[in-house]
Amino acid sequence: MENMEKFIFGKLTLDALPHLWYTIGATASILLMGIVFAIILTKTKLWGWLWHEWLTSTDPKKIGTMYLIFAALMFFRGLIDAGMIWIQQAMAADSTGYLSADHFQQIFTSHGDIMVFFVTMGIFFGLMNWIIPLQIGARDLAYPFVNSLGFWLTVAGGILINLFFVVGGDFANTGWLAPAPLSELEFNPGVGVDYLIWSLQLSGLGSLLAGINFIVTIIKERAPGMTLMKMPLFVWTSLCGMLLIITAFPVLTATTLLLWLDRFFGMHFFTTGFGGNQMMYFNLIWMWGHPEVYILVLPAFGLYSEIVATFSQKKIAGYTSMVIAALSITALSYLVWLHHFFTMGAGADVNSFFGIVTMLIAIPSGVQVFNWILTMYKGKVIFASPMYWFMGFVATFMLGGMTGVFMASPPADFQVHNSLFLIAHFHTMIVGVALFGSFAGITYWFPKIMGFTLNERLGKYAFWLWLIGFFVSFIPLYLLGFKGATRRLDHYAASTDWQPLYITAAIGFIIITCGILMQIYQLIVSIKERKLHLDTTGDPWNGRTLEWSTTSPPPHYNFAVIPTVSGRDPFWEMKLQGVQKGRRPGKDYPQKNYPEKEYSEKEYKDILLPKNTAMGIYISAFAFVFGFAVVWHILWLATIGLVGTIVCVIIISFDEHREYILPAAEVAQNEASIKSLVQG
Amino acid sequence: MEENIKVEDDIKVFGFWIYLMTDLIIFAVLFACFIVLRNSTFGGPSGHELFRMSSVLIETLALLTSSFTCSLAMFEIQQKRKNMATFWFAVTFALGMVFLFIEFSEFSELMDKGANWQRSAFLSAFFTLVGTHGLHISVGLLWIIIAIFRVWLRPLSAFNVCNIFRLVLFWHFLDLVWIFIFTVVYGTGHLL
Amino acid sequence: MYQKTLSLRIFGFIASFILTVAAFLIIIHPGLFHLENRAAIVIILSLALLQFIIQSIFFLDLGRETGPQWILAFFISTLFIILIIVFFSIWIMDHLNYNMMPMS
Amino acid sequence: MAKWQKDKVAKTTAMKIIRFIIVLLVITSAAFATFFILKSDSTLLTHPKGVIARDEFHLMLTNVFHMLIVIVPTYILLFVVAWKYRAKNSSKLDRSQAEYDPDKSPGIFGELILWIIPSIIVASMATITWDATHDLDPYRPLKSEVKPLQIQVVALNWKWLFIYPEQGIATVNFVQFPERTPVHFSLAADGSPMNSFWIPQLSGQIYAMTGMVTPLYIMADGPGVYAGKAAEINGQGYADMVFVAKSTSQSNFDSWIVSVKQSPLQLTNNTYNELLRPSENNPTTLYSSVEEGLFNKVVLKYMHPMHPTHHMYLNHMDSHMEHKCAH
Repeated sequence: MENMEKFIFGKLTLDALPHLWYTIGATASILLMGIVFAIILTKTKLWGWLWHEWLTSTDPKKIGTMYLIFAALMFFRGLIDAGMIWIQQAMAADSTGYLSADHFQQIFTSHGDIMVFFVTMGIFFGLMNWIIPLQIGARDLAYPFVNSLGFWLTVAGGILINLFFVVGGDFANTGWLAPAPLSELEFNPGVGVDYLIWSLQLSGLGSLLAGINFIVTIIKERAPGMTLMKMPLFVWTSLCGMLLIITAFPVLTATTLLLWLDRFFGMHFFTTGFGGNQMMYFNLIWMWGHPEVYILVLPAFGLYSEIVATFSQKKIAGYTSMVIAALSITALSYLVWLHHFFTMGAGADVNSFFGIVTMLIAIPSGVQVFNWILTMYKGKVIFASPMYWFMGFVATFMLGGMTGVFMASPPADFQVHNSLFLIAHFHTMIVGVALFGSFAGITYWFPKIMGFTLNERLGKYAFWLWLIGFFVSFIPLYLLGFKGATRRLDHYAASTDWQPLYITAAIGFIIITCGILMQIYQLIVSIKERKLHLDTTGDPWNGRTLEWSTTSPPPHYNFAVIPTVSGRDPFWEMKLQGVQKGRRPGKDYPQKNYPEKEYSEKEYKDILLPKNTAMGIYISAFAFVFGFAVVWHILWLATIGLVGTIVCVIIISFDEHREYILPAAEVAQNEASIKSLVQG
Repeated sequence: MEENIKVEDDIKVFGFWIYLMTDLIIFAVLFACFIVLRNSTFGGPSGHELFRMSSVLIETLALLTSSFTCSLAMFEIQQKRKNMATFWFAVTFALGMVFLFIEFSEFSELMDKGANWQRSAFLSAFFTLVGTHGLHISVGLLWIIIAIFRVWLRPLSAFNVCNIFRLVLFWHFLDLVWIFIFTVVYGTGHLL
Repeated sequence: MYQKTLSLRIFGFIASFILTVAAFLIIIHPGLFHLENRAAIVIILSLALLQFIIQSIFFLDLGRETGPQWILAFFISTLFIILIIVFFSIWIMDHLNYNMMPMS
Repeated sequence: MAKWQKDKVAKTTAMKIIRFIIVLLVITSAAFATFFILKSDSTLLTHPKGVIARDEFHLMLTNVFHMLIVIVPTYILLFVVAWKYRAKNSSKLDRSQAEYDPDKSPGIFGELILWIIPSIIVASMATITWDATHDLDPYRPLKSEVKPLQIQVVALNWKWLFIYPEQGIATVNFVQFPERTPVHFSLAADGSPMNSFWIPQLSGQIYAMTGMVTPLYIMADGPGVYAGKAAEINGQGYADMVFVAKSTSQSNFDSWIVSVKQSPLQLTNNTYNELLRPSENNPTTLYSSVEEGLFNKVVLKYMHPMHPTHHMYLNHMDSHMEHKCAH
């Protein structure tokens, strides 16, 4: 009987249900939100609309919005983790604080994973889904179905990483990368590490599919006339980011697979005994790790180049060297990963080689900063809130870059490795570059996505709160690093007089939370006053690239007629030639209506658009079931999940007619109605 | 519309090539693991004692011929000759099964000798590398069966021909990986 | 037009067949070509590389695309990545293992 | 302009000036605070007491000065350019349209300069780093005529065990060595995941792993007590895995050895097995004698199954399982 029960339930037992204070709290809040959401939807009978219009949509604009919403939800979860860490560390001088060591270690592990995998990559995939087809003059990504599948796999990974609240009770307490012997069965027999492994596998596969999708779109679906050297810089850096994804994420998939084989089949890749080589895990996981941090950072560089060029009302300075800088960062990021384990003892030759190549990356980053400053030089810089985020970014990026190169020399790294100095460095890079970048991108493209601009005044308040909060919370960490404080400490001796600095850092966190509340308030106010800030011309910032040539939000098919591109800033050239008599360049940008380029009737052609498909959801659901079953060793459920995924894939491979035709007449009629709306 | 389909196929094949590159990188990681762990046998049997080169040769030649017959099948599909294409696909399927059978019997023989994957890191790396390739082969075989159904149940439209073309690419790719498994795993294993 | 591809395939198959058998003979008894182990390994690796190139050209039609050769570009850059993954891992891990060999 | 407009303009400029002063005050006070914190004695990294730590600190300073050559002018340039070329400024000073040049982009020569400046600085930092890494490599023994003191360190689950092979004594969470004599630590771990052995004021950190021996050479300048830490996360008791390193004169060290010899505890196989069981914030314990070749057994245990201590590895596995489930 015992093994029958084991066969049916695997490792799942009754005490996996929530019984700790935080699991009960989390499960209750998740259920509550679910019920409230369901009641609203059933009351307003919007289930059908939600399913047909959004969930099964293959329109990149809708999938982009869903990515942004998903990333925002995950951001709050990561933020709560960060808050609990700060409060625990501020309290824990000579006392164990309000969290046990194990619980504290689970929190910083999930904080790391959620922020890296689901928030930062989620926001950038959202922005890319929205903006890349528009900027390269395409109607859709190369594989619409794969786009929806990639998104839903990331969501499946996101749900699995949060599922331990409801079923299981404990997450991995190993650190965000589950280092080898600690995450093996010998030291971590629980189910937490399996949750981490399989949520990384699912969302890793989702990111890989999205990476392939974007690469093929950027290379094969550009508008006629747009050669590689005429692409906007955001498209260039996103292409570099996607190249990094398709070459780094397979290493992550393989390494987490090996760790899982160690835990599930009892193999000995990284175990302490039986010939296992625990150092190989560090080598492989960081071989993915470093390209991953450049995946987070590169799209932000391209985004800033767009913003600086638009708000300085000038061509980006040194376009070619910006492209060369982005490509050299991409290439160099494969040769540096050992700087994450200088202290392991690989010897002076190996350490100094990797240290010097790490320093080389500072050169292209430096060039990008110089070129941004040169773009502002002799420009007419309008300080809208994206430019505020840009100034905050450059201030923090130079600090982060300096501390990065500081740690590139191995002997210096021997002293600050795994200390709070390192924590401050990578938070400066991720918060300063990627997070400020995503706020700048969202504020800059918000009118294009929603049709009305965000409130500028509140945006600038939010920026100041974020910047001050950032410095108040992370400068003390640099100092704590010099005082010898190592990372991940759940309590410390008061004699080391670290507590005052920990408390200042906690205050900094509170200021950041006020900044986030200000951003939510800004969103509410902007939605309430959207009539006042309507963006009727589709070009609120006097933009330069193609996405501003459509109305905002753009029609379902993006461009009625695919534009031909002649120069680097196609929309700016159109305005110069008076084809689209927008505002004269160089003038400050008061809102002024201007007539669209009139396309005659016969120029409209039939447009092929992808149909909605629910297959992405079904495959991700089966993959989620497989992941859950494998985590809990329920073999029959795992086979169902696997077989279901394979059957769905076979079905979709036989589905030949995935596109419908939008007749030219309907396109012309739609364009006419838009024009009348703009003129009206 | 004709030109549009040609572009459509190009994009699908290009995307599939990039997927093959990511799969190649997964195999590269497994190779790196195998080479690093080649000597950590933890007192257990080493490659030299375990591998019987005769069955490995038969496996390799079977996979090589199946790769060739697969390209013949594609050649027949392009000629629109359905039954010849099905014949060659059946031969490819048979050779693939021979390959899997030999590999499976080698694994079970190792298990009987007690050299299973829990015995040492070297054996873990060996079983994972050759096992993952074996898994890819079984996915390929399943795809061949579906391709045969596709040839008979669906018209040979550009969409279906492109799907079969990607199957042939996948099968050739598996043979490419097996060349290095044959040389690095079995070759150096037997020699050192 | 398809006749040409058929002859390519046949040539590719025969060449690979010969290379495989040659590598097998070297593995079975390296003495035959009076090679000691180290040299034998270098030879069979180069035979494998040659077969890899032949099969990618004759079976996978690498490099025969219309317009810019994107597939070839991705293929070669992935080979670089694979070289980095394999050789740097070996270089690092050998240094680590050598440095940490227990003295006694 | 009407009077009230003048006052309004005066008020806003006054507001601006006040705000600017506040910002200046905040930044200067922050700079002073940072300076004092770095100066205070409890900041370990800026008060090196060991030969290696001092060289590493000097390397840090040279690196920072190298980078400041680029970072400071860029910061200044950033704010000056942003301030000078802001849109409001152009209309107020009614600079002619010539100043605004939308297609101004540095030519090839301008671009090259942007690449060359950081390359020069990185080149010089690279050469410094190459030599420093080879000098401060943990594998390189310290040049000194005094015979180095051998100490074997075993990282256990959440405590440090120090074995003095020549003196035949062992201690837990406390290590003492004479000043100005090179100390050769050989580090290993047992029953514990990857650990990092770090005495911030004496030298950089190095990992301690099972089945491997990593060396570390340190030499204290003078007598003193230094905090020692574990820098790599290894489970629940990670925060308590701290130890005290003490350097005294040679005579004090010899008398300390004699006093440890009197301690009742002996480090035999079974007391070592007791130590292997996971435990948190262990008090300093002294062992008067150590079983012969214990350190080698600990290392070889993970290397080869035939080794006698292999059974220790197996039963340790289950003891750890109980601990985890019992918790």
